[in-house]
Amino acid sequence: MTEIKQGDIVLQARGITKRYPGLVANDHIDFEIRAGEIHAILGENGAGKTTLMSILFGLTHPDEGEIYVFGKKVNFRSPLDAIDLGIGMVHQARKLISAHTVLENILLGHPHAGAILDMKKTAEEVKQLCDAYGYKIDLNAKVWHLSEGEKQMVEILKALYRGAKILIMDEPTSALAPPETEKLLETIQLMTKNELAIVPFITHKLPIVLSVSQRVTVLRRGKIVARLNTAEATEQSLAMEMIGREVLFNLKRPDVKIGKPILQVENISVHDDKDYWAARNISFEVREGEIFGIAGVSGNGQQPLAEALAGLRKASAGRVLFENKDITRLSSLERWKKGIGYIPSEQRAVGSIGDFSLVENLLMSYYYDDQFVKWGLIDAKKIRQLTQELIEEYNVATPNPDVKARNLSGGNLQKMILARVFSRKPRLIIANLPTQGLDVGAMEFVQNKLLEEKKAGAGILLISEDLDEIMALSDRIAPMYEGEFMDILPGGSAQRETVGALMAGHKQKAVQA
Amino acid sequence: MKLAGYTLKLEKKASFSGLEAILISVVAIAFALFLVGFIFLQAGVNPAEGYKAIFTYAFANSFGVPLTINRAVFILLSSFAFIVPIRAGLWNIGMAGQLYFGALSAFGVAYALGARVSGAVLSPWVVIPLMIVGAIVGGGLIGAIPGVLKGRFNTNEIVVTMMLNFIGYWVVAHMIKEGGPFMGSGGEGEGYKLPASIQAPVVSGVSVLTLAIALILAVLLYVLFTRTRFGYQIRAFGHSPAASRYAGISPFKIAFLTFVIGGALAGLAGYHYFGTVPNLNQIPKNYGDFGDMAFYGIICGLISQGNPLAAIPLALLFGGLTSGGRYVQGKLHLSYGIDYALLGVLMIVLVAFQFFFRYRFVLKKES
Amino acid sequence: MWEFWIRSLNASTIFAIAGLGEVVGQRAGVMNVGVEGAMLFGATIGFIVAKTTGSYLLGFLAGIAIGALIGLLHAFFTITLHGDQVVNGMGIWILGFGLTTYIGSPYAGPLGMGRIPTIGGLSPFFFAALVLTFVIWFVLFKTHWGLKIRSVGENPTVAEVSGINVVRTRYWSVIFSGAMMGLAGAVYALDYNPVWSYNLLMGWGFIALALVFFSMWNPYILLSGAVLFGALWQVSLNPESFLPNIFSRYIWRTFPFVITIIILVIMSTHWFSSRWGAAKPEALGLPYEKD
Amino acid sequence: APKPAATEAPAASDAKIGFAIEHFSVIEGTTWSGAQDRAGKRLQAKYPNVEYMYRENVAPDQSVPFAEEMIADGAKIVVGNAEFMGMPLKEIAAKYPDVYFVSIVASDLSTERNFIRYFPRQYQALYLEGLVAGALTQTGNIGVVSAFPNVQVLRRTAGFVMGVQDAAKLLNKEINIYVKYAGDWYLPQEERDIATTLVDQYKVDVLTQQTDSGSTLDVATEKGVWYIGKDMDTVGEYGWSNTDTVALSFDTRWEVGYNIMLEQYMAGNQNPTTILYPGMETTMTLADGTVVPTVDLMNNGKTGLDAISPKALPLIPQEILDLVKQRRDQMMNGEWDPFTDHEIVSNGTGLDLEGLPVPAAGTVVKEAGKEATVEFLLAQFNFDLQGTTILK
Ligand SMILES: Nc1ncnc2c1ncn2[C@@H]1O[C@H](COP(=O)(O)OP(=O)(O)OP(=O)(O)O)[C@@H](O)[C@H]1O
Ligand SMILES: Nc1ncnc2c1ncn2[C@@H]1O[C@H](COP(=O)(O)OP(=O)(O)OP(=O)(O)O)[C@@H](O)[C@H]1O
Ligand SMILES: [Mg+2]
Ligand SMILES: [Mg+2]
Repeated sequence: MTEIKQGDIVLQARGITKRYPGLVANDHIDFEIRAGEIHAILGENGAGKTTLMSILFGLTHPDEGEIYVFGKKVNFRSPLDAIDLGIGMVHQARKLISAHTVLENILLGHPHAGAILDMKKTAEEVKQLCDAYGYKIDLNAKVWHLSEGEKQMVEILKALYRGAKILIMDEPTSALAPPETEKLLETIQLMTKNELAIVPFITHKLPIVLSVSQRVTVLRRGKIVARLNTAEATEQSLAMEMIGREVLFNLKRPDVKIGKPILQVENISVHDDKDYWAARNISFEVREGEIFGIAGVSGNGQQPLAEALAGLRKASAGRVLFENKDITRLSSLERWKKGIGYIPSEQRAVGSIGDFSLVENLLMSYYYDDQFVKWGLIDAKKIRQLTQELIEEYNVATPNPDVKARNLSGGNLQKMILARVFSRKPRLIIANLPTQGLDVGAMEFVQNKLLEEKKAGAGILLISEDLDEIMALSDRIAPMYEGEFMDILPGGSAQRETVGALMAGHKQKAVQA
Repeated sequence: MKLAGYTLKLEKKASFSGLEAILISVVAIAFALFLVGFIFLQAGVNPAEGYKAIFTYAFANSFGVPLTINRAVFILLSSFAFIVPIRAGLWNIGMAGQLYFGALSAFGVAYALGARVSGAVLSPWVVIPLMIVGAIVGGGLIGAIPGVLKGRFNTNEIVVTMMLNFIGYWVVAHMIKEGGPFMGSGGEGEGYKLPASIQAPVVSGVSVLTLAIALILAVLLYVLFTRTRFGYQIRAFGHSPAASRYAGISPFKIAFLTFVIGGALAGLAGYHYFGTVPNLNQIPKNYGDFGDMAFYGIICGLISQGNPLAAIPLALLFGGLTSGGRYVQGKLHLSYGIDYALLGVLMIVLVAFQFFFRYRFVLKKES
Repeated sequence: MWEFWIRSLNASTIFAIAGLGEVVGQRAGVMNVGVEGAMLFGATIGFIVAKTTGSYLLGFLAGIAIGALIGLLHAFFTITLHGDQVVNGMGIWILGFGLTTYIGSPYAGPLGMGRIPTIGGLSPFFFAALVLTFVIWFVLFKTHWGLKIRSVGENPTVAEVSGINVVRTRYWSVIFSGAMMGLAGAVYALDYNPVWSYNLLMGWGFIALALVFFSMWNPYILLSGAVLFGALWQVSLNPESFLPNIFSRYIWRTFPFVITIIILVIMSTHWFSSRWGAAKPEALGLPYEKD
Repeated sequence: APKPAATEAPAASDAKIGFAIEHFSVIEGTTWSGAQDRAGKRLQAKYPNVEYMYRENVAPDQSVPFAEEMIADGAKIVVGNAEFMGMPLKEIAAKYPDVYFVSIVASDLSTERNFIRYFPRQYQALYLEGLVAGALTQTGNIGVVSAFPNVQVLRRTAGFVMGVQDAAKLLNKEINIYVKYAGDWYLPQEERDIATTLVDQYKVDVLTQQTDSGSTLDVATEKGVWYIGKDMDTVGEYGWSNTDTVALSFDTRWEVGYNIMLEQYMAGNQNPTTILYPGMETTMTLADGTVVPTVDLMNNGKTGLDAISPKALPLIPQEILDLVKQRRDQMMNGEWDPFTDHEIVSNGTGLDLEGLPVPAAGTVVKEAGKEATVEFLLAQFNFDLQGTTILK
């Protein structure tokens, strides 16, 4: 291998095409990375970023196209081939074995691990890497004990320990709190300077792209729509390229009189599946016609809290009142019947049943309703008719109501879920990341629907990672960090920066601001 | 793979039609029979003749047909015991244990009514329904064990039901052997015989009462899955436990009820075979063979894709294969074990053919 | 008492060897409930080969080979064709019962060869089982191979992106696992009870399977469990020497299975998993489909 | 005197007579059914117009359909070779009045005009074996690997125990007889472990079995103790062992009883003997001209005293050998029977039957010199002989 200088092309892809049934995820993509550069790839959900990276890492085989590494044409049969050439990857979804220790994860598949594992030597070497980047981590801990940030460190250490020269990072910041994000950005800048690690950095978060990358490639629906030096880009221009039209938040924020409290949460605490505290001692109330926004990065306890309120998880302590009645011990079904509607964050795994038709999916909220089920027998005609009506009302793009839910696109599926929940006329709506993964049009539709419900007098608990969404919709905002509410701020007057700082756990900073 | 400008590719299927399912099953069964044909050949028997003997005995011989039907009812009930939990995504392979306990409990009812010592003291109109209830309760209670453990602790139901099969096997031995309470009059390692007065009705060698019950159950279960709230809940849970929990369906309730129902159905199979089939009317020495036969219910349930109506012809086929298989072994003086070999090959081939439910081969022209 | 323990340990040898094989397969994510079937094949083929050639060595090799072949069959159906592991395992059991009965019948009877010498009454295979336990523990937890095996059983997707060939690793694990079952069967038919009769194992394969769940997938616990089950087996045969008139011999027989259920329940409690994690390999029983 | 084997000409018709046995187990190996299978073959060899038909491993639900199917194929005599699948044949006896149905007796003795019950007096040979076993033991411990307590097993074991006790008395020895149950007829592992336990823990140096697998014999070989066989000549018939291990065995010739039925059938007898309980005095002539009794000592193809292993022979005192010879001759002539001659005293152990509890220990169930009824022996012998140790 010849000496590599900063600026040399180290990885090049030509005409990469990958087709999945019904769509082209990557459409003749040309792409290159130079030594010492951070090359950002930008695109909205489903644009094909992960697909492209998987191809460069040998995980997915392209239908067409060629890949060159350090100038040589390669044909990856498996990630092992890519790893051998010095490519490492930090995946969008964590790729660690939770039952194994940190060291075992780092050593797994290492080409020079040796038949008998030398844990002591490895520990020393990994320790040096840790020191170089200021990481502190217990190498013998089981991965399931670690926090999200620590897990990511492990992935980076794993790639570096394998001698990665090219490090692919797929949305590394999505699960991180702001301070962890900062730390990560520092680390990768250090890498490009010192270690000649080359890091294409993939995200759909514009500020991060602007602050850290030298070049940026924008993908839209599998095609490259722009490639430019970051210095020449602005947030607006990138957003335009990304979504192909101007972002117009056209929200009709209605003037609604806030009424009596519907939901009162008193000192509630919740544990997660692993028996750790997820939410601690939280109290608040949601009133009629009010949108109460919980702002926070995923993994700070919002999901367990939402589940506890929806009756899907036991509260370890505290009390929940709904319309002044104690519902702490009620099951989720009893809560549905009382008028609490829950929109879960995972539309495909939780919010719908992929193999069921839309009619049967609608039944998820109607099977307990005696108007649709008599003597245990389902009134098929009636539920079908209702499905048809809702499909029209919510503009769900589907040929007929017998289509399986798995065949609906993300936006349309979310519409269907909203239609199902809202059609029950809930008094309280718990909406957990309701616009996650949706494109702008669908996002706007969902947000407007929430506002309509607010106008109709329902209380809404909105959980979101998207600061803009929270700011735009909420009457009151509770930034949540590590299982606690940092504060509860009035929606109209709160400042973006204050909320952002609180979300990141910076109480001090917020006070100053 | 490339063939003259075409590529043969494997493609994942999103779904398959009922016709496709039937076609695949038929081809699978035919392929298994083809493989077993080699055993016939090796034993010096023309496979065509071997199969002719099996099928004519099973389906066209006046002595074989009642045997086939009695066994088919047993296999059908066993397959229902598998189908109900599997529609909820739960595996019941404990039909054997459940049917042992169902039978024990049915004979326990008769025993309590004095059937063992002094002959029936009550009319069959009372004893038979009570024995049926006993079988349902006994099987259901044993089914409840994996149900509760699954629902409460998420304990692997496959292992638990498998362990219960062995526990049931030995408990039966305890009850019928060496002075056990249900010991037959001679102490020959078999259960006591039901007095003739409380034996279930038999027409031309077929236990018609349990046959009717099994057929009615097939229809009821079909309606349960297609039309009812409970069936919907079971299916929803089977497709997505997370989504159905979100919709307010209690995982405990589903695991518990499907296993109780499954166990009860298996218990009924136990009553059917040991309590109503002519010349048995007792728990026989070789009750373990019938426990093994209940595994046909799994194959039946799998091929029928959980459809209780589709299970009927399959149960009939397997009932015929067990009776005809043993017949042909004796008739053609084949070495013992050929009928079990047929079952084993069939099972493995069917597993292999499940592949075609999920994948298809496509030919694409090179561009 | 010593005689009791010798008999217990000799029985536990069979459980342990088959159980260790199953542990390796399950650690790689593939469950084979057809242990009994694979053992029947190993016992019958091993017996026939030893009897016809007069060589113990060939007999054991044949038992191991047929076991490996059954493992290969299981691997092909479950890994390559994504068949259901439980159903295929049951198929192997029933096929084993049927075919070995059919094949073995003409060889019914004692082996008629000099017995394999014992060491103080203990079968040399007991010591082999001790060594195998250590070796398998060492390989699983101290070598890269073992790490790979455990990884494909915990999370094959992660193993794949770490550069592990999941399919190959699982294949070898399942083949090895089958070979061990074949060996266990051969030890049974050539050393423990060298008399061929149909269905000669009468459920010992299932005890070995239960043992794997009992063991929490740890070779040392498995070995201890094998000794416990072996002793329980002997108690069930000789209740008069221990606890006469408490249970019938039939009720004693249920004990290994009852204990296994209890252990399983304890393992699946929140109390257990929040302290020691899920003992069960996470991907156990799930077919791996690369996408 | 031995009953003369029937010599009158068979019925005029040469029409095929199907002789059908439904075997409850497989016939391969040292199984009960294997001996029955040989009987069927010998009868087929003897009578040109008799065709032996069979079904293997028949379950109780199959016994009637299989029987009817074989009758349709020409079976005239249908045997269920175990009571549990022989008794169902009673149900169809009336439907086929011209067919003889036969069920081996376990403890039920019911009959019909054309429903015959059959069992050989194996206890006579077992008594002789007991004499030899008692002479052979040096440790004074003899072990019986047994199936489970039932009338047949208890009666047979009693015959053996009686022989051992007579030897003990004669030789002035103290002998313990240990009986250990496996739980069923055919449990290879249990039988092995039980046999091993008997040798290792109870210091048994003579082993016999009332079960069907080959494991006990194998343990005897392995441990170097004497083995006394039952029901078949394992050495001569199967070559499974040799006379270094097998001191003595006996053979049951089922064909003798079946031959009586065939003769009666051929003679057009509408009322066959319905309870057949033949012993050593009843014989038949095989196709090759040899005359065989229903049961006789047999080992390595030799009968009588010659059946005793040459290696064991020098170990047995002459007085015992003389007694064996004397008793065998007497039984062959129908002049003596252990159960008639001896007092029968209960051990207090055994199996409670309905309406028939085990007699208390020490109860004299039958006085010496009184003939034991067929009904008592076949259906009511539900206790162990005094002096037997049952390991439960
Ligand atoms: N295995 C697959 N089978 C079918 N379609 C797939 C598969 N993997 C990805 N896709 C589809 O390909 C498209 C591109 O997916 P990809 O994951 O590359 O997007 P992305 O840009 O990484 O999006 P995100 O920001 O959500 O991570 C999406 O529409 C996705 O649904
Ligand atoms: N997880 C999945 N499983 C199966 N099919 C999927 C999955 N995700 C996406 N698809 C398929 O890919 C197609 C594109 O999905 P995607 O969510 O990118 O749609 P979209 O064009 O962005 O629509 P929308 O604007 O409604 O979100 C859909 O039609 C759907 O059939
Ligand atoms: Mg992505
Ligand atoms: Mg979309």
